[in-house]
Amino acid sequence: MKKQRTLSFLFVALLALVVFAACNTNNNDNAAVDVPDAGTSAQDNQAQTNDIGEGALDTVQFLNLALGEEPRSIDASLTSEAVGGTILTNIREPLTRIIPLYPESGYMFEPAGARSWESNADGTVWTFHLNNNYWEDGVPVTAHDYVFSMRRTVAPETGAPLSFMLAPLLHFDEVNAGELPLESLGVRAIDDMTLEISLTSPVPFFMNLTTDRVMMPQREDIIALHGERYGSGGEFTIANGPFRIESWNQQSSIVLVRNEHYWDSDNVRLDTVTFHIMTDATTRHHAFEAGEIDIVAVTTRQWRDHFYGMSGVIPTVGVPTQTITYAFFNTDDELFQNENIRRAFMIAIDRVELNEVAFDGFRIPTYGWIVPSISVGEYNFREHAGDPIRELQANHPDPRELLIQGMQELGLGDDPSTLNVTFNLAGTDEWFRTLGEYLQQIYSVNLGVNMQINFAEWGIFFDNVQNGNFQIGFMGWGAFFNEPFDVLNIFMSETNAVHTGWANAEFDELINRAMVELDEWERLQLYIQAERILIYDEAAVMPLATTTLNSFRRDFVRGVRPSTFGDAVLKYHYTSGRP
Amino acid sequence: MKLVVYILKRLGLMLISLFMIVTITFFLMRSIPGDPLSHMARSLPEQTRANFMARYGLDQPLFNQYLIYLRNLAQGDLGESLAFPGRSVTETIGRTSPVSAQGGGIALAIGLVIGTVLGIIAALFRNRLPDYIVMIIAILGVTVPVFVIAPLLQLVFAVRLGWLPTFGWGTPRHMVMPVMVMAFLPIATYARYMKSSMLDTLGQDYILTAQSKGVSETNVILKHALRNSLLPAITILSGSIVGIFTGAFVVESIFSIPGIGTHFVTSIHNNDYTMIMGTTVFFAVLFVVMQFVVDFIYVLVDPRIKLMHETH
Amino acid sequence: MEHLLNVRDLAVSFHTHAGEVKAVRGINFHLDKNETLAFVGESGCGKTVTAKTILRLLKPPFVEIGAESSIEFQGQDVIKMSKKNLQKYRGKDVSMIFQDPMTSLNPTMTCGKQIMESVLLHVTKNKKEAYDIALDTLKMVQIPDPEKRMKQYPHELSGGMRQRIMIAIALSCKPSILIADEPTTALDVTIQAQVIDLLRELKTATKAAVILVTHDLGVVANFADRIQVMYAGKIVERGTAQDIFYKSRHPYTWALLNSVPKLAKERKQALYSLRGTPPDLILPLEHCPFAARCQYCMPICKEVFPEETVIDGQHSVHCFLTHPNAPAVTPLYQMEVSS
Amino acid sequence: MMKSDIPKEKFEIIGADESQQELIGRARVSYMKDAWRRLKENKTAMAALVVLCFLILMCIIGPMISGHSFEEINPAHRNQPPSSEHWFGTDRLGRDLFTRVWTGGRVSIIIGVSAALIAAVVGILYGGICAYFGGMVDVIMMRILEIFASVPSLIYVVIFSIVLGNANLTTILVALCVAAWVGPARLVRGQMLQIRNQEFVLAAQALGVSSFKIILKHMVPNTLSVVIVAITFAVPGFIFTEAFLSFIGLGVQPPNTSWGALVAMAQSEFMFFPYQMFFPAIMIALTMLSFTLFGDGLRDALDPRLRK
Repeated sequence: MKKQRTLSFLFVALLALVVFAACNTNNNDNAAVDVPDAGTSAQDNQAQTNDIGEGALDTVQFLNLALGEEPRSIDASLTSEAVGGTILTNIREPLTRIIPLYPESGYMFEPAGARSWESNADGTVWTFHLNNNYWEDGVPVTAHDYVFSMRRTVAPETGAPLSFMLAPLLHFDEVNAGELPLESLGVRAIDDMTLEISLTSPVPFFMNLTTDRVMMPQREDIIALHGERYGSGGEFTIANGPFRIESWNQQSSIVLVRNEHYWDSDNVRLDTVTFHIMTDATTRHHAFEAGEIDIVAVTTRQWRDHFYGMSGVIPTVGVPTQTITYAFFNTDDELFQNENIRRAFMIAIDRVELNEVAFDGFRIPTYGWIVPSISVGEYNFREHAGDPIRELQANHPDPRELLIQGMQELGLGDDPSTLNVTFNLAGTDEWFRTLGEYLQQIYSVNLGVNMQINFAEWGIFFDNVQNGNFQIGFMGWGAFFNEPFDVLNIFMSETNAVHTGWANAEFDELINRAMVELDEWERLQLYIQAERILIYDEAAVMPLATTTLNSFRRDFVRGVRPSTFGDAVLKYHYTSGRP
Repeated sequence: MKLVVYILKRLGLMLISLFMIVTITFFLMRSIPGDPLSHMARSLPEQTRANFMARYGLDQPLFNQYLIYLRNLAQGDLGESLAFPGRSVTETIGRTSPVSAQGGGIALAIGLVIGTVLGIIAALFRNRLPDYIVMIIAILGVTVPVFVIAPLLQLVFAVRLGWLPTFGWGTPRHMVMPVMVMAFLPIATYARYMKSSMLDTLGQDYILTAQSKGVSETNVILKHALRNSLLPAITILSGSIVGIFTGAFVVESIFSIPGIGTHFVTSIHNNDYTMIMGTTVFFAVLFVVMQFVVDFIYVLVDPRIKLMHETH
Repeated sequence: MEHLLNVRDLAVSFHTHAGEVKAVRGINFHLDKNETLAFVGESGCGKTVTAKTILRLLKPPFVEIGAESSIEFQGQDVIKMSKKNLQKYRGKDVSMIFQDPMTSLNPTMTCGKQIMESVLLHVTKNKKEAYDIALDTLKMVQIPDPEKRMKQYPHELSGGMRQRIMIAIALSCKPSILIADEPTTALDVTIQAQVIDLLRELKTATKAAVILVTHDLGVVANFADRIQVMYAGKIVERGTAQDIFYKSRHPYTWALLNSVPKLAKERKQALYSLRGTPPDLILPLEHCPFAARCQYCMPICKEVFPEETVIDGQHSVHCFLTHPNAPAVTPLYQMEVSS
Repeated sequence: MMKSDIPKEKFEIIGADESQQELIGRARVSYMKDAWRRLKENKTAMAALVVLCFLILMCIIGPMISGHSFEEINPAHRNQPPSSEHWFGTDRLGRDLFTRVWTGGRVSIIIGVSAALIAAVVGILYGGICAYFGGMVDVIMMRILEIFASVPSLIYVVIFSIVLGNANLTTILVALCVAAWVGPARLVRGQMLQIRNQEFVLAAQALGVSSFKIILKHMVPNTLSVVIVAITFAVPGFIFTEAFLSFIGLGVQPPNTSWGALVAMAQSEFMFFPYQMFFPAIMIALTMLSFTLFGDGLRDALDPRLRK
């Protein structure tokens, strides 16, 4: 009898794994992020929240924020997840920081690690004049720190996941493959305070790279001191940004305090920032309502409507992010090698209904691969490129007809019900199950195929995708910086980043030309043609919706500048009128 | 002398069990499809994968990995977390298990006391109103899902009334809600268990003797019945202790408590083999040790058992 | 002169699912100081229930004591006694020895403590004094090496010794009445004799009145002053030991006496055994309950329960054979004595 | 004194009346009949039984009488509270919850009962062999049992579910029972150890009955009462474990569903749509409550010591 008791109370204990299920918005940039958006247009939101205007500063300046998961590491070379980036951008100073312009739209590169910078005529050699900034232990930051950091990221034995972002640098390929010594990489310190970066060819979006973690300085002696433990805890790293890590108790909280040695320290108003690690979304919402955290990212429409009207709370909803939620086909599969079948599957979904039902109305239905927040220079891409999928839907009102045409081309008869299709989803929690059940029903009704949904943990899903045993996959993909190249180059023949197995010479040629085209309008037209091939003609991938930023903050939190590509640094935040 | 032999025999058996558990879990763990590197973004440069494998010895043949693991385990080194590079599993468990033990311990103690009292009440008022009320409480405590109770408590006590903090750990105020939720389980377990054990004891002849000696009703319960009915309850103590730890998973995650539960959940989510292995070994050691401690207490408390060992 | 214990119309019944079992159906008896009264009868005749009711050990609602029953002890009616007084009465005025020493002692409490518990309740609050009293009582019950026994647990002692502990517990507060419910039944024969001799010694030494409940006439023989034979919840015959053993007038008593094997008999003779089983106490049994098994049964016996006829002094019997109209009968048992 | 007016003939001796001697007041009741009667008497156990029958009945006819298919998605009526059209309201995809609760109920109860039975059968055999042979066999088998018992079955359940891949009914049952047989095994072993030393088993051995037959014919029936009670307590355990499995996505796969899956779906917004979680959670609680109370009643009925 007593063993039965152990079993019966174990099942309550078994509820243990509830936490990472529905509510965890593990916001690493390529797992689908269910960040809802609002009916209101993003623009009017933007204006209403950028009140950088002065308010009476509170005597004690502190902020309580929440992180959905604990950063795995804050080693600038080894970490690739967003949460790690949030911490790094506050304790480390990249060459420049990107800030949204106010009140007009667009962005500006603000001096950070570098005081000023200039490039040669064809933009292949850039020179940066450093600010006299200091590490938290008083040691001055020199150009050597930047050189060492980039060399370490590119060095083959480091195995840095984001090393490809430094691809434009001179001799990157040879050094990364180990064929050339590190010194031959296109970066060198002319003297302590000047850094020179040389590129293999001019890169229109180079300045975006200078804001990223791959171009943050690192201290060789500190890395040597901590060895393998470097970046695994507060005491195993060193800061030279606006804040430094006071304490990091695992799975609980990370406390940052003002870094006195920071060059711009007197502009930094916050004394302490505490990141509370809270994996349960409901708890985060409760904590915000109870005033224990000052900003909260909202995960469902109900919570957004709940906070929207609340007094003393400022919404920032519906801001489109740089991440597209999409499905992708395995073009080596005997069914999906045919573009008409792929196009039929692409247009068979009503993206507005999908957004309402499966994404809780929290995203922006998207009819092209490039998300609405991306532009080429000052030309917003979507506005000029139109919607290829809508056009396709207009030309082929009945997707089943396209499907049958494709089947006949493959000699598979003309009865869709003979087709067995599996749709792989990258998660097992109830958010994915809702999506799966919706897709299953829609495709059975609209195309008459019998659809199977395969739910698997992210690890297992990714394994299947990489080995090509899948028919349709589902993922999210985020751009690192505001340039279509960043999300189009992944479809070029030699970089099989999305494992569609799709390759198209004309597409490759268009992208290669765009890479070196400095004139924005021309570059825009090249990208438009490339997207048309990818989506309208070939339907290699099936864009569905763009995720949005939805967060609320207490009205006493000031100096906030929410933006898609803006820096998440808390340098300019301050509180005024905290109760 | 006999007792020393008894202890040695038990230790021997414990080691064998532990060895088997480690072996089974090790090979079970490796059979889980999916690879731990999947959390890395985009396509992984070949070099990164190689480095990672080498660092954790995953590139070696499975059996060698097993031998290495055993050798490290013998020295108390449970390896390094895959998901959090640079963090030693042993150190993490060392730091987080006290937190879970603290919260869980208090919850177990409260649950034990309240459960026992409820069990006695249910036994004394058998088939009458108090009995039913206690039984309903005991069962509800187990049926209503924890992930419903916890947020509700948060909503009422933290958000609406603001008496308690919504999350976190450290001050006693932080402990109130998590302990309340975690105590439900032992309350239910011990209420039902104590009821049947108490009924059993009250039917014994020596209770009649006590009454015939003029011992008051309450003293008969406290002095005679309680002790004899508590004894069997000790035997399920070890199960309850492990139950508390596993029970903490949900509560710790919801209230963001840096206990072993939260770590375990994250490790399963991230396919973090070494952390899962480490936690499993920790639970196995805990359970086997608790089993031995409980048996030992039982021998101390129940005079009948001790004699039997000496006469064997 | 005032009786020590006076029991009037005691009726006790059990409420079971199958109906009301009337275990004791209205019995009257008394007990004087320093007197030993024995209740004899087969199991299920209500003798143990009577004994337990004297100490009110059976709990309502499961058990119901008849409204008009009364048990008078020193002017107080035990049945109406308050809980507090009951606790003072039990163990102090009246104490009890139970049948099975194996299960009647608390397994997880030392014997010493179990004795001292009564002493601390009724005699003295001082622990040291209580210890000495307990030790003396142990000496009184002739337990070898009493100091060691004080610290030992029941399971470390033999059956006989455990019964001595029970006796020590019962006598530790010098009760005026000691009830012994089948004290020897669970023991093997050799130990039985020792315990009976011990009880006999102690009852004379402590001058306590004793109620002995047993089904074994051999035990009662030279122990009890008065004997009451019970059958189916009623007292069918009572009298001094002499009356019952030598001048019994009730066929059931004869059968009981006959069932005790005699050494004097020649070997060849078959042992006598009374056929049948005592009636189920759930039945109304308005008539003489023994009628069905009585060799001398007469029609009247099946209609009405015989009144009590006093033979002489304390000897009385409920049987129609004493009725003038009844035919003279040579008692089964008496033949043995005369031949 | 005696009434002398009783007629003389009333006094002829007619001797003992054989037929009356063995008069038994209560009809001798067989152990099972007596247990059944005591169970019938126990009001709570009976109420629990009635509730259980009602639930099982509804699981069978529920989906038919609701007029909606449990899979049919219609985005128009999403998240509607209980109404005349949808008695239990609708879920995030606009499906009728009344139908889904009862369809899900079938799965949960089937899993609960069959898992409990499997665990019990394995437990009986394992425990029986352990108790009967004793000695080294017992020691080794107990060590194996201890292994399964000492690691929280949570880990085994989760790992097995993942390893076995996409769950269908059999994989879920395997995952549930992988560590669940430990309970009944230990229970049966304890029970049988007591029985083994009793005379009737020794007698059977003396008569040369084969050990396997002894286990099945003698020892198992005697432990049956304890095992039956254990089963009734285990069923709710399994229903909840399945609920948990579906919660982490390893349980029942769409399109079919279970109570656990329904509760899981409703969990994230139960603050705003409590009814979506209320009905399946109530069903789970009701089933568990009635199984446990019925189990309690059964234990009292079958327990020889409590026989009056």
